Amino acid sequence: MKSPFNRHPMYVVVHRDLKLALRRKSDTLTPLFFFVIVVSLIPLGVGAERETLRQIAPGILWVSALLASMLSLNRLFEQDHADGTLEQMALSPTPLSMLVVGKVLAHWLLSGLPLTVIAPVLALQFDLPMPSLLILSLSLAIGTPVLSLIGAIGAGLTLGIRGGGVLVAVLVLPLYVPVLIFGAGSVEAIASGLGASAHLSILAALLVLAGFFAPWAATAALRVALEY
Amino acid sequence: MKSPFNRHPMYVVVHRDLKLALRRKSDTLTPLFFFVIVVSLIPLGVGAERETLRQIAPGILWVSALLASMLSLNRLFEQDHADGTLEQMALSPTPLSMLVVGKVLAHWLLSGLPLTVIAPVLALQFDLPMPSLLILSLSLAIGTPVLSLIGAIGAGLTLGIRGGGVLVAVLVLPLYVPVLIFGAGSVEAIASGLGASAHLSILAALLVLAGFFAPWAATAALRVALEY
Amino acid sequence: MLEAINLVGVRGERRLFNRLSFQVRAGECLLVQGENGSGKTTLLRMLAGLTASAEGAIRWKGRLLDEQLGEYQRDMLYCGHGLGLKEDLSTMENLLISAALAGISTTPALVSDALKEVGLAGRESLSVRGLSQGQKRRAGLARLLLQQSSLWILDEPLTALDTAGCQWLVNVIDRHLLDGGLVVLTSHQHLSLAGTSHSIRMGA
Amino acid sequence: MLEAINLVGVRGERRLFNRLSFQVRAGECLLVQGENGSGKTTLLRMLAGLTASAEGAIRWKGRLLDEQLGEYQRDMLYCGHGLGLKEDLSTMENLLISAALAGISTTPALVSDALKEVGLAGRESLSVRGLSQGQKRRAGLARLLLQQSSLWILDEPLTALDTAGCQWLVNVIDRHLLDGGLVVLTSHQHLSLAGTSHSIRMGA
Amino acid sequence: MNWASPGEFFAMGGYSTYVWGSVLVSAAALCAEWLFLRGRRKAALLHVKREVTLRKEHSDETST
Amino acid sequence: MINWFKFSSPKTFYPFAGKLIPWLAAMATMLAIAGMYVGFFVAPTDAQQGEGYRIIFFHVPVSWMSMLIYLAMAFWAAIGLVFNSRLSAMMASALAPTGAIFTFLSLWTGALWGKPMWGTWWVWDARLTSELILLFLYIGFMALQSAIDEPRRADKAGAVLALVGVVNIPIIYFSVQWWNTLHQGASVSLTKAPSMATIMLVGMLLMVFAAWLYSMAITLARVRCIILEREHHADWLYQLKEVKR
Ligand code: HEM
Ligand SMILES: Nc1ncnc2c1ncn2[C@@H]1O[C@H](COP(=O)(O)OP(=O)(O)OP(=O)(O)O)[C@@H](O)[C@H]1O
Ligand SMILES: Nc1ncnc2c1ncn2[C@@H]1O[C@H](COP(=O)(O)OP(=O)(O)OP(=O)(O)O)[C@@H](O)[C@H]1O
Ligand SMILES: [Mg+2]
Ligand SMILES: [Mg+2]
Repeated sequence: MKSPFNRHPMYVVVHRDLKLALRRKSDTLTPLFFFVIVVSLIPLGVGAERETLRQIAPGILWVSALLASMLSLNRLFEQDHADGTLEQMALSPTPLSMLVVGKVLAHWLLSGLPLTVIAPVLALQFDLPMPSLLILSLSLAIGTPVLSLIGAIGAGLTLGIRGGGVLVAVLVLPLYVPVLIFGAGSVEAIASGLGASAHLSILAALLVLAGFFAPWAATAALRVALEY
Repeated sequence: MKSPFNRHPMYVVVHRDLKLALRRKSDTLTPLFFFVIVVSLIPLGVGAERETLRQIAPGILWVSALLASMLSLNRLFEQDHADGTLEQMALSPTPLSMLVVGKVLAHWLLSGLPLTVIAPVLALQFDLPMPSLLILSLSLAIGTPVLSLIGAIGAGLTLGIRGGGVLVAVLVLPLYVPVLIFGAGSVEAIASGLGASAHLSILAALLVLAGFFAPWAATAALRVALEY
Repeated sequence: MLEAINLVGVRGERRLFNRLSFQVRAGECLLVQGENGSGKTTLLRMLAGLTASAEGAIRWKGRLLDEQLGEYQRDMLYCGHGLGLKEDLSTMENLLISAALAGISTTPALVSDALKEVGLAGRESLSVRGLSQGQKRRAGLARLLLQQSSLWILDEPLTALDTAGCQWLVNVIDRHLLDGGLVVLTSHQHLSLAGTSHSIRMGA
Repeated sequence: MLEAINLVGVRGERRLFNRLSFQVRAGECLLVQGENGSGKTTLLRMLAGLTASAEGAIRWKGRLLDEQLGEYQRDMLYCGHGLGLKEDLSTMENLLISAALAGISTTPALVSDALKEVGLAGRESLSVRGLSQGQKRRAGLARLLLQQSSLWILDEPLTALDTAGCQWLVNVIDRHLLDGGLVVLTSHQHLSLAGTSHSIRMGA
Repeated sequence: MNWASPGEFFAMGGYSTYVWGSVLVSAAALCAEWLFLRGRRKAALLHVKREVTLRKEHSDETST
Repeated sequence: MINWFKFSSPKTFYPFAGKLIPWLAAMATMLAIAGMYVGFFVAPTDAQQGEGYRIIFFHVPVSWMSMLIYLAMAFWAAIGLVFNSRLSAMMASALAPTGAIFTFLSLWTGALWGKPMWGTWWVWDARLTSELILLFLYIGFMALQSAIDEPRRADKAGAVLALVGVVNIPIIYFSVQWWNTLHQGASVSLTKAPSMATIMLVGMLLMVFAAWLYSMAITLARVRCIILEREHHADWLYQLKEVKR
């Protein structure tokens, strides 16, 4: 058995979380499935006018992605907190923030990545043209990691708090809004003939910003949660 | 302390479910909060064009209501199943289907009713005119009980099955579609100058139908789940 | 040497202990005793660096914990009420992961030996969910054998262990003390250690 | 009277016990002993009606369990490894809810008295997360005082309790036996009950 | 002075809803904040006073 | 030199704040009266907006305060987190409700201004949206703190959130420059001459200072409240005359 266990602890965390998710298949599929459902229901409710559908498609896809990512947040640290693994992670000689990055990465691989992959397929029902599809995938690929990163802060802050489920939404959604605006905006921009590169570079800037600060904030939140 | 335990068993079920929900305020607020967020996020994603917003408003509001109602389904029987209350209910001299009606009623009071009340306020963001607001409330008032009733069947069927969360969505959503179409349709009809009464009467017919058959089907599903 | 100076434990508005000081030298065991809720776990979590003390300081090998957190965490092993085992994974997987997180390289063969020693031979690939309560505890304690830490902080390690299990643990601790290790320990049961042990009573 | 006839405990491919039979009469205590993983918890869960036995039968007051599940569940109280307390809720809320689910009407005053007796006075409104391990166990055991069940099935109830707590539990069990109650119990620690008690050894 | 009559002042050149709506709601919100805070302070003081009497009773008990 | 450490203990801070509050409140009232006098009776009618522009005397002060209070809150929260000082954390908690109220008022007065000027109550433009986010951040901060029973944990968790939310403030402020929006740009800046009539500016600044002093007064009052709530077991409280009475 070639073991991956002498690798870097961050790798171990990602590997473990993926393995656990695959053991419980429903957990893995929930965000993806939720995404597909929401996106497919909306044309039914809104009516089938092609022009309208095409116009609202980026917004709908992005909002659904955001909700799907958020709904899987409460499972990010909860389990580890309950069974004492979080303590072990905090006591590991590897800095906790590195391990947090590992957990965020795993969360993204299980929620953001599948959405990014499936989104263009779903977008076909909205009759989006090719360049829009491309930009949609690209914006999701850059934007969903930001969602996971910001989400980790919310999940850390609400860890082990009464009513954490709603609270995490209250805390995290305002911070998601810029991602939503620039993500959906990029697709709209390309559709209306303007270039999407301005929007995409802002998204990328958000990613860099979140990549720097979110692990730190989430780690601080986790340490606070562990202390009490 | 005046105890409600000498009243009709159905009343007791409703009362207990409401009390349990109020204990955990977050549980009570989740569907409502989810609804508010989804409805407010969509204009951010879709862009601010007034005409488009007004056009998609009924569909968006209805899809969000449907999702909010569905997301609270998995808690309908799960807790009772886990702690053995469901067994006791099955063994009660009152017919199980009556108690199921009680549980569905409680679910509606906690999910459908708040949505119906808050929806017109949210619809203001979309600049809907007065008659549309009225029909929206009316259609939600008739339609959301149907969602709870149909949901109970799905919740019963997936009880105690691993990965029930996704499964319940797969089972229930196809059945929700007619409600969505006629619910959103009624508002669109009034907005485009046609009367909404045809749509609303179909919704009412769905309610009667579901009111007759859903408790029976849900009870059968529960008995199956209890057997194993 | 582990040294605690004037530690203060506060939870909510309750002051659990006040100005607590002690020293644990190499080869010594400190037994923390006290009633339920007297603050033993709180103290042990402070020593592990999980909770901060309102006042006072903790020194390890003469230096403050905060100055050497990474090193200290390599030297120290904390085993609390939560076992840190994932129910969905097998014992083998769990131990390999926790060793990796602790920055220690192991092989499945070594883990297998440790599991054999704690009496879980033949259950390496069973998922932890299937283990009995005592077997879970034993799997958690197998970390003592895998990680070469010099300071052990054990919060009620005897919980759920049967008589043979308790005896085994006592022997392991004695061996560790003989090797110059340090142990801080709580227990409501009586422990007959061969090595040097002091005890402090909380909440007295 | 509780009667077990030819019970068989199988987990995975492992046969934990085979054709186990015994009787517990009113006022008697059955002590189930055995090593870690010998099948004590499995047996107790069978008696509580949570797991089915592959063969054999369990009778309560002469009738099969399956025929009278509702009644039996009203007569019986099971206290397992999991305490059934929600960490987010206060002890008071937890006990009120578990009583309501057991179909028993209580008042906050009664619960408060019970909490006082188990040594949690003044902690009624603290959320269970804030309690120490032993205090959690005590909060779980407060159910013994609130629910007037005649059969108690207790899986390692002494876990995490301090000496005073153990003594208190022994007294409560003795009182229950004197009142004509029945107790089935596991423990790795020694229990000095005054009442009649038999014991069986698992895995022997 | 801008206004010929009080009526003109209150009419605000046709913008009365908007201007007075802003003024009144702002004033109301700040007053409400102040009132809530007074209530909170009263409750807090009551709590402290109760603690004082409790302590007094306690010390009386132990001294006798 | 003032001994700052002395004032950072609740015991000395409590009476000190008590003495300050009446003065601050009185000055706030006077400034507000003066500001409203200037705003309604001295400042002339606007050429384009008619009398409707007078909302400016409320909208701008509350909008500025909403952002400023957030910065102050984040500052105290950071001090509380780094130096573990209780009083700073209390300051942060005390600022949040006032900030939320000012944010709400900014949205409210803005909406009431928007209807006559833009023809709509609300648009999803950058300034308006980011101000709404600010309201959600305040609400989130308060919700988080009230969901946590342990005061110290509430302080620390709140501090992390407050610091994360600081990114929103520059977004609000510069949104009108970064995106072309309906909302108008800053007309007051330190570097350039103000682009509005001097007398309007005077009225507006009077109202700004009134709002500033009001915020200080009510925050200090709330800090005193929080001290009473959190330290209700501390001996020094029992010597206070409002407790003895
Ligand atoms: C809900 C809607 C609105 C919101 C949330 C809002 C928000 C803000 C904020 C945060 C500021 C302070 C930032 C700064 O000074 O640059 C501000 C200033 C200002 N707003 Fe608004 N605003 C709204 C609507 C309006 C409308 C409809 C108008 C007028 C047509 C308006 C006119 C102004 C003016 C003149 C300033 C002062 C700018 C300066 O002098 O620096 N606002 N607003
Ligand atoms: N918010 C709070 N307010 C008041 N008391 C609290 C709060 N949180 C925790 N406590 C108390 O702090 C103590 C924590 O004790 P700790 O867990 O350290 O006990 P212990 O000695 O390990 O007990 P055990 O033997 O039961 O494990 C308990 O008495 C608990 O009730
Ligand atoms: N799938 C499986 N395959 C093989 N063995 C299993 C499986 N699932 C559980 N077991 C074994 O079944 C036994 C369950 O024992 P049980 O929990 O009843 O023990 P116990 O007597 O309560 O022990 P303890 O004193 O540790 O609580 C354990 O030995 C466990 O390893
Ligand atoms: Mg403890
Ligand atoms: Mg067991």
